[in-house]
Amino acid sequence: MFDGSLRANLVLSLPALALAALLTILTSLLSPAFLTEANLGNLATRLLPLGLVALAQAIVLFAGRIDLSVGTIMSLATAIMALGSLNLGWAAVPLTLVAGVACGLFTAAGVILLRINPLVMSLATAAIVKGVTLLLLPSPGGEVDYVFYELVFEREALFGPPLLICLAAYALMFLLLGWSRMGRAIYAFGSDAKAAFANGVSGARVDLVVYGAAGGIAALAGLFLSIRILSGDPLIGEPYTLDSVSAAILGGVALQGGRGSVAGVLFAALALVLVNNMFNLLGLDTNLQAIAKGLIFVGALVFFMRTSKSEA
Amino acid sequence: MSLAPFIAQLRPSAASLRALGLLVLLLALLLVSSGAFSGQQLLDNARQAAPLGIIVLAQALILMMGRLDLSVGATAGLANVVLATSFAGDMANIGTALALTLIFGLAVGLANGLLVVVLRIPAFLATLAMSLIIAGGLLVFTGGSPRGSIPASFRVVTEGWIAGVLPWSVVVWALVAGLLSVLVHFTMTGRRMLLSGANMRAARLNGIASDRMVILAFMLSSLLATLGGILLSAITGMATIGIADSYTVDSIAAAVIGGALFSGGVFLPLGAALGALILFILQSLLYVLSLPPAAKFIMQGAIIVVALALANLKKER
Amino acid sequence: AEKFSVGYDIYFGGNSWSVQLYKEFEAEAARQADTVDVTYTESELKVDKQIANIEDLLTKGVKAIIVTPISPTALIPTLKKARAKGVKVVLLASKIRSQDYDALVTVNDEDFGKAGAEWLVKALNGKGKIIALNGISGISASDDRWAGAKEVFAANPDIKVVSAVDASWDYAQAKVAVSNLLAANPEIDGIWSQGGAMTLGAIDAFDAARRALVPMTGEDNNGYLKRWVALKDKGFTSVAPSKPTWLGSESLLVAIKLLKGESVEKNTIFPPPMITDANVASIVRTDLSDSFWSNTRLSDEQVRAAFKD
Amino acid sequence: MTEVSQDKTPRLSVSTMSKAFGRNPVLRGVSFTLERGEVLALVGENGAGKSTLMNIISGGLAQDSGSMTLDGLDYRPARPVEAMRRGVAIAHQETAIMPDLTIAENIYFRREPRNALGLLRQARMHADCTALLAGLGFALDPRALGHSLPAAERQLVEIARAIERRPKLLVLDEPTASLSAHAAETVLALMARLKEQGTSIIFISHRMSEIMDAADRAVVLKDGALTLEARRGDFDRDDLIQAMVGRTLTMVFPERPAPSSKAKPVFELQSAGNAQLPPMTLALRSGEILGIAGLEGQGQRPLARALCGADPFTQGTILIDGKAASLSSPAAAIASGVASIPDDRKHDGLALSLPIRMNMSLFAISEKARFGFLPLRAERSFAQDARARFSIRSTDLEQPVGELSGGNQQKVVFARWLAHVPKILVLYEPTKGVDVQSKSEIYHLVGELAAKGVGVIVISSDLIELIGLSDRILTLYEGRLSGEVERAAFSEERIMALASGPADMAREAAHV
Ligand SMILES: Nc1ncnc2c1ncn2[C@@H]1O[C@H](COP(=O)(O)OP(=O)(O)OP(=O)(O)O)[C@@H](O)[C@H]1O
Ligand SMILES: Nc1ncnc2c1ncn2[C@@H]1O[C@H](COP(=O)(O)OP(=O)(O)OP(=O)(O)O)[C@@H](O)[C@H]1O
Ligand SMILES: [Mg+2]
Ligand SMILES: [Mg+2]
Repeated sequence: MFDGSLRANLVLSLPALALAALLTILTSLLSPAFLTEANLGNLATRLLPLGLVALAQAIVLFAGRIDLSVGTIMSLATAIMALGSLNLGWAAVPLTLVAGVACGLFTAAGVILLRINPLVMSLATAAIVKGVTLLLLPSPGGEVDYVFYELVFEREALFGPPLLICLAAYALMFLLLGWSRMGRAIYAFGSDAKAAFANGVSGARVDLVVYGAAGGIAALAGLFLSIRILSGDPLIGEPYTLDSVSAAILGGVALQGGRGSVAGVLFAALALVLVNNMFNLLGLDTNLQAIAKGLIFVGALVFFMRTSKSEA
Repeated sequence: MSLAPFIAQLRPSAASLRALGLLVLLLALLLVSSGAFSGQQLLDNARQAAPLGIIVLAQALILMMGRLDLSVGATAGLANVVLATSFAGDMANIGTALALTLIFGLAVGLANGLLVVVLRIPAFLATLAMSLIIAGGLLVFTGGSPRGSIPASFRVVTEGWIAGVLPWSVVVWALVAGLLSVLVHFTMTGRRMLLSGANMRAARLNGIASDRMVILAFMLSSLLATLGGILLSAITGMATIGIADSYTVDSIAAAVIGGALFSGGVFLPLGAALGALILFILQSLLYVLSLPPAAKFIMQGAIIVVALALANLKKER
Repeated sequence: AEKFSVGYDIYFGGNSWSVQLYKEFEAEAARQADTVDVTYTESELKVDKQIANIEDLLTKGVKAIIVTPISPTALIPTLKKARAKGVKVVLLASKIRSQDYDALVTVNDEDFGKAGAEWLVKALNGKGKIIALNGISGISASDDRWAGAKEVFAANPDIKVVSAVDASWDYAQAKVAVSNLLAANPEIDGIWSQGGAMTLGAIDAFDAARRALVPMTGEDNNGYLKRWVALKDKGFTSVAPSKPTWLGSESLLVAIKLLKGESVEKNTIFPPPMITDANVASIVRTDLSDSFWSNTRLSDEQVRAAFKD
Repeated sequence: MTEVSQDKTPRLSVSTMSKAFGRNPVLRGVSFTLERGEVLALVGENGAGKSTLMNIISGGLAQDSGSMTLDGLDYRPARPVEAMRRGVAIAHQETAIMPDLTIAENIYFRREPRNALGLLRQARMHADCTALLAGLGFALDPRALGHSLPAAERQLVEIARAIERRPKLLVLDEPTASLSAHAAETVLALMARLKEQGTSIIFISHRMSEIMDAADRAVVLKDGALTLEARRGDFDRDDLIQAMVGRTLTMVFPERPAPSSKAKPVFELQSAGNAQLPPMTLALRSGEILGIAGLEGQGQRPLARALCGADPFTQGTILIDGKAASLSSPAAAIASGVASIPDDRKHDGLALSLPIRMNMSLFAISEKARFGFLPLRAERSFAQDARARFSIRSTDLEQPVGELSGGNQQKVVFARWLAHVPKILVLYEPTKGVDVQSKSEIYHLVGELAAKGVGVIVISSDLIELIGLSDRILTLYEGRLSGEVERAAFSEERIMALASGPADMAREAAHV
């Protein structure tokens, strides 16, 4: 079933799996509150936005690109939901997702048509999206229909809607990236863009697909965030940009592209959520938490760089 | 004796000329919108842009090496806290204060260099991790509220004008740019850095101590970021956590507006200076026009897109 | 007697005001060590981290939560859940847009903005061109203070706001902004500022432009008060409304009352204490750090420890 | 009726094809035709425009003017995929192997077998690949990842992929450049088989013997213009060279006196080795050119890397001029007087984004630098001389070296050492992808250096080159020296036998 390069990529996700498992075991041993249904439900709820935005980032990274605008796209999504959900009802959902995809396509257009370095182009998109969001919603507010909340977050259970949505998104991407020609083209392009072009891959199409998908998924993450806070917030998404990169790297995705699997990213996002929960439940010093996260990040870097292909 | 080779090294590049065009356009806008804008005011703007300008030089140097330094903002912020703490408001401490601040800066650069060279972590991530470590360290060390202050007499570095016509900080900025130019274009060390940046493996095989060159570049970068932080401190007179965080992204934007390439091999101090001024004047323009911050972000993004699109379209032809 | 388990979320640890707010709480908790047992979490100004922290405090089983909401709306569902479990919710220094809390302890940011604006209008005899220096759009303290001030200025049509800029409560940004605005405007008669550091930036910008100082509003941080006192002889006039950090201490006292079942005002909204030209000299502490905020219940020793002087 | 007319239309006809990069014309009105089942050899110096022409034919580049027909129909592929759809496949000179995909995934890329749901069938694909490779006679593991492959294997994958597409027209751009003689023969045999099946082939090589063997038709380009088109039998080796360089090249290899056997050894290895290299003993005399031959992957790379200090010797003794020396790093090797030319110029030799000037002047400026400052005037004049001396084709000295053709890039690497005459010169595949004219220039330079007393070690898979250049040839087999032949006894058969390991050596002994 797992054959070819897929197998090699899955191997890269094992360290993140191990880390997530270790944190789970450690916290459940030290805190009786950990394994309660309510806490597990909370964890699933927190995993949803982080997991989705990390997935968005991972897809872009597979193609050897990076998207530093995912966080501001999340903020934009919360703004659109907060302004639109009461008047437009369900129509606000597709509107939000379309806006996210459009942001991604804007980045791709700059990369393709104007040949701007993808990192810089995504920074430019981030600035513009942030500006637009602040125009729409200068300060936190608006209102998201409670109906959405009831649907997604009301039930506090491990296997509630948040976890199922997150797993479904990952499963779908796992299938598309591992078993479709487009997925193979994305990996090939990230692995060596020139070689992929010579073999008939259209770089423009890859950019459109990965940035468009990332924009859409980031908007989805923002959408759930807005439901969770029942409002919009023009700055709420920003910290997620860095977190999405951290989760992807921790999950074994190579910055140079072409390597890693979404499975690793899911485990890594879970591990990041668990670290915070562990510190709070065990009542550990909050300063230590920042240091622990830093150490995990640097540790992952060192670990993956040792096994990395590039020498220089 | 022909001077041609020397002049050739210093010829302003097309990128710098484009940046100059953009700057003139912004200045014209500023003039029209504020009704009054003198050369004096331009110099005054340059005076205040000097910290960013020097940090952009740091970024441009690392971009020349084909890498990225995401810790320049954090490093400048570190300099701000260390300087204020060790000055403790007393000019008598100037020796220790400056020495300590520079040592911290060099240590950051050394650590960056070692992470990149020894542990082979991509510079992008190594310096990102470094900036997180600095931010965490400062919070732990200061408990959120740094103490100390910069004595007023030190603040002449950024407040003072030579004979009332030339600000000190502009002189410092120009001097740093000039020295870097000489380093890169006229010295063996600079050439070795350039070659190491362009192809580390080839440089090593040709007997260049390229690991050392990369470390040196990161140390220079952090040193410049520290210098930027010192100038910034002289402007503010006090310590603030995260004061220079926005400088990281701004330095990248300014450097690429000024013609720096991600693929490395290019060093344009003039372009870098113009890039810094463009961002600064843009900000001024927004203040004067009383535009909301939303406009600032949109214009910043748009300027980056336009500047790079112009550069790339030129290249096509 | 059994101690109450209480959770406190440090909303931010990155500036001296937020640190002092937390230290006031901590000092009060030490005084009440026989009554309460506190668990701390830290949100780093991230809304969803704050939500997660509160959820974790609930999981831990605290009986009361004291929180400074980072967003006026984001916490509502979570706080609703907390109250449904019988946990007391005390909001400290910041409001939410619903009634899902048991007590609010704060100084109204609109009142803060208003107080400064009213003083400025009076100082200018109801006529003049001014600059407004705000914090960060999107952060409620900044938006609310400006909303309060705007109301006052709107009621005085002869006051013209030449420009309202976001300077992030930052000295350097304020200085750059004011420098530019001075260059573009031959006449500026007053500065309304919602932060002391920004007022310092404005003062230095006036100095650099060799323009005479105009009336400016400030804030009660010691560094600003020192400067104000120094400039007073030269005719500088100012006012410092305050959002006192002792709100931190007050919030714990209110929480304890709630836990003991005593009756408590739902909204304890203090008027902003004002420092004026008349009393500034007696309030400034030249022997203490610039970072320190004047309206405090901390002892000098505690202040020195907090700011490591 | 249609059948007959189809048979008569040429497979490919190219007419008045022109292309310029910037102001630099690379192709000038090139026209030729290619029939079905025919092998066309495309010959020309480095930078003559061969790869550019092939890139146009395979959809990687667009021409400025000119037209093509394929089987009589208009043909102007806008992208590589379009060319593939029309039945044109290319094995690039710069192999286009995706490093993170397996060999099978590379070969079947975008042609993967799929199930009813449109999902890829990975296991099936790897099985198909095993069969395909066996049929082609390539010993490759379909599950190996691209980045683990040495150059020769990448080349084979590139060829296999092109053939798997069952093209009507197959373009092979220097397919044999990095192959051992044995593997090259496999490829030539494959070409013969494909030709039988009606495939038309365009074949580019700088090896004259291969061209003379394989070509049904030869087309020669010089500076982007066609200088010869001839059918088999109507041209010989000299005609090709004449058309390529504009004159007959009588002396490809330098005429050199045999080095005195009394000359002192300048360089000795005594049981020197490291983890990848068993201990080895050899001696090189001053002024001697020592060839090292071997099949692909017999320790050439570890030996070359040890000699240049990149993966240093960890045991044994190294003597230079009779004194113990250390080659513990590239810098130490250079300081001890050992110069090396790497085989992989793009990765190990050049800073591609920097100008030719900076790439050439590395040692020249080190010698002339004063107080750490660059001697800019000396640098410029050195670079000008070196460019003229090697006739390097470029717009000017400031052109980024990455824009030069491969052969010209190699000359830039060589030019660097003009400024710094070493004691020992180590050449590893010095003329890979280099045209005859430049080859001849490089060989003469090597000869001159040897005449000055430099000891030269040439590690090469090109036997003709070794035989023409060396005074003595050693053979490598599994990392050990397996034989030694003096100039008087040179013959391809003998060297091949020694290089093929013990079994063949025994057979060889029996024959004698
Ligand atoms: N994309 C490009 N931009 C600029 N110049 C180019 C480009 N591609 C090729 N050239 C130039 O065109 C000329 C022809 O190159 P080409 O690769 O076709 O030569 P070639 O005949 O294949 O040489 P070789 O034998 O070395 O492979 C060279 O001078 C090269 O520098
Ligand atoms: N976009 C480009 N810009 C500049 N130069 C290019 C570009 N694309 C290719 N080149 C250079 O032009 C030349 C032609 O490319 P090609 O792939 O045909 O190589 P080649 O000359 O045949 O190379 P070689 O002989 O190394 O093996 C190469 O040297 C290549 O590096
Ligand atoms: Mg070629
Ligand atoms: Mg070539």
